[in-house]
Amino acid sequence: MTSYFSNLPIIAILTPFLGAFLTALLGERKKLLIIEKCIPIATTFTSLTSLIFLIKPVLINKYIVTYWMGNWKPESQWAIGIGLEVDAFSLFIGLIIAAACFLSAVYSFRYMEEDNGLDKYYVLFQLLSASMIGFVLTGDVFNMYVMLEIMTFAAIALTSFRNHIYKSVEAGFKYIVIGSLGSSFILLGTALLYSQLHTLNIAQMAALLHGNYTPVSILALAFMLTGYAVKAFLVPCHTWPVDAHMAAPSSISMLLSGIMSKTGVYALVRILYMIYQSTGRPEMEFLIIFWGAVTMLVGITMAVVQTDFKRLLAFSSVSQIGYIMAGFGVGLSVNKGVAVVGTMGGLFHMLNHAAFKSLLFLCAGAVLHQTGTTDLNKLGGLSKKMPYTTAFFIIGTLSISGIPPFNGFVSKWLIYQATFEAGYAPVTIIALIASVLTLASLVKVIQSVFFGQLREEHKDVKEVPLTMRIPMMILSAICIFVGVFPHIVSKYLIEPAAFSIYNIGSYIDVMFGKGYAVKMFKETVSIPSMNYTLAGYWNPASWLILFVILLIALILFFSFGYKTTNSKVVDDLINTRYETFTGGEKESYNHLGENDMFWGMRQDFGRYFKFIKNAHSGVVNDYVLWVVTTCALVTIYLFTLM
Amino acid sequence: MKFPYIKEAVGNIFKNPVTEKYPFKKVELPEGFRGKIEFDETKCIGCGICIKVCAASAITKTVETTREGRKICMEFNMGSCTFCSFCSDFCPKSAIHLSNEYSMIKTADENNMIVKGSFINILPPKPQTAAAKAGEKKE
Amino acid sequence: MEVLKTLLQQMFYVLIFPGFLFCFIFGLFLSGIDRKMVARMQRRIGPPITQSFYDFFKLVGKDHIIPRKASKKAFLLAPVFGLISIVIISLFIPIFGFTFQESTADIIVILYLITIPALSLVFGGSSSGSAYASIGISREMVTMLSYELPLVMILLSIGKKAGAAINGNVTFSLADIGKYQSLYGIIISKWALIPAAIAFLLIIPAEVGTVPFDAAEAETEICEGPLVEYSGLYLGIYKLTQAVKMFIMGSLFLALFFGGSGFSNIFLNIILMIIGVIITIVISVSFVRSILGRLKVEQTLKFFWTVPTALSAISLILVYLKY
Amino acid sequence: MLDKIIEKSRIKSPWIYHVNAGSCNGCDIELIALLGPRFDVERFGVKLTGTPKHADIVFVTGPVTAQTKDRMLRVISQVPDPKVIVSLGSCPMSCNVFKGSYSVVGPLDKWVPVDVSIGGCPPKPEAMIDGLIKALDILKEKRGVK
Repeated sequence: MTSYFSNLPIIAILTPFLGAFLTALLGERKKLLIIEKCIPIATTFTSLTSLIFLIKPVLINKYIVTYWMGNWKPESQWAIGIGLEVDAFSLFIGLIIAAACFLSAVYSFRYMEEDNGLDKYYVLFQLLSASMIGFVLTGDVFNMYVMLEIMTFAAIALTSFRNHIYKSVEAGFKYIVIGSLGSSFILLGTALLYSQLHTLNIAQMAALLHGNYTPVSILALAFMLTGYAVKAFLVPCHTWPVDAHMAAPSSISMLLSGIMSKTGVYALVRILYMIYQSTGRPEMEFLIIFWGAVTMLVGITMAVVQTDFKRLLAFSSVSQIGYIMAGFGVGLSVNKGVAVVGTMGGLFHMLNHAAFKSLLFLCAGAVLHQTGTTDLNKLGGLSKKMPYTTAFFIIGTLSISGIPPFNGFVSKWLIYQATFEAGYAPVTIIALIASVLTLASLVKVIQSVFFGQLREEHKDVKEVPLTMRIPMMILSAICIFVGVFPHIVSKYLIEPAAFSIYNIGSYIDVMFGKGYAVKMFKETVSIPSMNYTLAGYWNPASWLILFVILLIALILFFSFGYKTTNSKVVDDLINTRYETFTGGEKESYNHLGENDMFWGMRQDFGRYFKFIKNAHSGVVNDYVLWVVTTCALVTIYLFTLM
Repeated sequence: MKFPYIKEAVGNIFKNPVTEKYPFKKVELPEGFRGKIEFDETKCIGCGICIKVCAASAITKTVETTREGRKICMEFNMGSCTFCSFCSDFCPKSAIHLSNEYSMIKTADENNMIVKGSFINILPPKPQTAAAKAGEKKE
Repeated sequence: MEVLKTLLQQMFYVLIFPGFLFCFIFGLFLSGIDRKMVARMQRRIGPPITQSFYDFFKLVGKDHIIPRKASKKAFLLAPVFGLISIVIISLFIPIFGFTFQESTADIIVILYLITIPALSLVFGGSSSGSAYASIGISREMVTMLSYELPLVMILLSIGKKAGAAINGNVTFSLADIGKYQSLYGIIISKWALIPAAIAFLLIIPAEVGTVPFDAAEAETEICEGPLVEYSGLYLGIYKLTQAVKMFIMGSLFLALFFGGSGFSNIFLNIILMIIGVIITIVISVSFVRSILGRLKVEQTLKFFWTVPTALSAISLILVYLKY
Repeated sequence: MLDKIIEKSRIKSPWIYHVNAGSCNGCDIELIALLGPRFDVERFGVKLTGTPKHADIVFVTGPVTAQTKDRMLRVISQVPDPKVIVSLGSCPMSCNVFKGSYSVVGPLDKWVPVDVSIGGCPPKPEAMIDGLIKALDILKEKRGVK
């Protein structure tokens, strides 16, 4: 497919790299700062548009765009060069990444103005966005590893960007240790695969690996799984992102938790579905669903007891990744109808999670930008001073906890139905409890940050400047749009992506010419039908109409129906009529701190919470020990069952 | 996990309620109920023992000398009475009696809190001194 | 023309029959009956049946004070959202086979729409800025957490039971459950699901927020919890939402366990549903309210995660084993 | 038409808030006795509310002591209109036996316009019901006729 759009992916990857180089050239001159701020916006915008141009061929006409670096075409059906391969699934994730990077660039235009050394920030930012897009679009395993390394080190440098704060340097150190451990596992896995299959091209690997699993390739799978589990915050190796997001500037922690976890999940799905074709293997399905369920539970139970705003959001994004993994776990099941629902659920939740998690982190950034602290005990009553941020945060909360008109509802429900139909009822129940706990933890945040009593030192807090509000506006608009019209999103975005995940045959044929896959697989690869007899989307559009009709009716009825007489009584400050009722006492400062919210529940599950709390000891060697034990466990599991 | 009163609760549905329909059916009070004070001004001699003995000092006595004698007016403020009935016990002439009247409501327009009673106390003529008596006999 | 007809029909459904007006009247009527029954169980005369109407209209007449510390918009909008979503649920619940809002999966929609009124209470309370309200919120969240688990297991077990017969797989639509019950007899007759029915009856008082589980709105301890700063019209809306919630849970219980096609005539069905709802509410809410005292929040959580969860787990396992 | 309904329902559902301004709890127990099965005032629609913001009728008991004065004033100011203030027993009327004590700051009339005062120490529940009925008539004039 060498028409105009075959070199669009390379444009999407290279422009931010060039931008990074350019900003580095400009250096730290004061008067050039404005240009340095606009370059990342421009580069991320170009990569976003180039990916948008790819939508028509890839998503709608179902082509798979390939691009051989340096035009090194495969010799007699054997890949030599590095190939970029963009199918619907990678484009779907690429679009999310590019859009998020663009919004984060716009957000950090005003968000980073107090910090110095901004040119370094923008260089790293562009490196990060370019490598993420590159990671998603490549069709070559080693190229994925290279992009992964760039992404990890850019993220590490950005986490400890504010190096005058101790906790960001400590988070950076923790991230570099565990991140590089994960990358070394991935490198080990890639090397083993390469030694086994003598090729680095994913399509070729998929073709060669079909059916014949040698012990070496199983070991490689174990290493790859653990490595990418570190990148995708799965439970035993989820400890580094929590500190990294707390310390990183919010525009970066939005990318870290909202988007980078998606790249890890993308790689896991690519390996499991494409390279190892383990769809239909019950033991693989059990491993992934179990891992997802554990991530869900541990992530959210740690989030409920947090006292820091961004740390809480980080833990809740860990638990949301658990949902996505559970969805993709069901995607591996034997019964094709249920598998499709699972994959659709996982994909949809990836999109939704990117949307509402970035929104929540941007609101956290806004609060941090205005008040300088994200400690829940020191904040309160900001809704009067920052009404927009409060409204956006409430939209984010409602969509993350899956309340109907918002986007979380559709994807979570797909996952519930998938896990239940796949026979894993306990996982469905854990999923529902986790979503109620998510709601509880975020209501705790709303109560202690936005409502409640305004503190004196925040008296002069103003609303966030417009350039920071626009990204939030766009993200909440996405949340509402996706929530109200899930059919459209599902038809144009999710179904092609799910189709392409299962469509291994054409993924290979496009790279090595027609019939190669059939020759290798000895039978055509069956692609499950996409028209899943889902329990049917409830059409939220009608729900919305009802909602609007009733709202208008109620407002009309009560505003004209009866005019309350003396609501015009002027509220002068000494008039005690408008004070809140505190048993007649004078209104002393009574802000319910965040830790009193769920003390009741903490009492009941005291042992569990104590165990979890000191399991997260904060000592790096514990975390490293966990990552290594997970690798051991996965290897043992795979060898016994594969 | 013990659930008390299940049988009673179910049983009560079929029994008729014990509520006394007060405003529509008068209540009969036990005898000796200490209600509002009734002051029999004829018996009262204005000795003021009740004032001394009243803890809430609800009783006030006002005296005015009029032509035919001293007009003594005893006022019982039911608003500040504690209904201990000390006054009726100590009253030598048992002029004070606490009746069965329990409903004492004071609103802006009607106020039945004050129980008043007044009588004229004609002083016995002073015993004239022997001379005044003698003088009187002479005329 | 067709669009207009459906729009008008939709308006009728929303505003008149199962929608706002019917919920308004029947909800308040139901809460009047509930107060009367509780009084009669304590051998006192109790308020007239129309007491809740008087309460609501008195509150409409009173003027509302908005405290200085409250954030005004959230404070005023929260009750309206709660009322709207609870009224919209009534569209999803079929009355003996006659469904209004044709949608193929309404159990999970109902499950989530039921959380919105509790959420509106939480947002209203937290935006009122009073200390009592924040304590009330944390109790409300814990209560919501506690009854969500058994409720989900009950719905899953019924979905599995009905689904296995109807389309071989789990169903999440009340219409299918209704069809199943009209074919194979009402679900309560299937002994595998009787524990689930008992568990559902235990959940109704927690969902509605009446005495044994109303630690969130305890008048004595935290002065009506989140509602402490509300007065006048907005308090009336909250009381109306609570009354309508009682009606919703009753009719949901009927639709889930006594569904099937009732009489042919729609009006007889409605009357049958009304009687059924009254009986369910009297048993599960009034009776329990008149004999039990208020539980602490941890006791509520401990209770709900042991007794109803065990009951619904039994019926889930039994349904799994194809009983 | 709505106004007429609201007027009628205002009398049919008076919610009570009980303020104890230093009373000896004699009147408080009698007030709670009203809600019991024997004198069930719920048949008039009466309900005891937890906060002044829900109340129509405020029952004040006890001679206003110095400590409770400003708290009572703050609570009563937080009751939304139309409200009726009813004093129970003779303490609020004239500080009864506590007259002249250093900590009693005089009858309730000094601080708050009292609409209905019910005599008796403690007043008999039937007397309270009479007082309540009179308070309902006042509640009707307070908002309706104006």
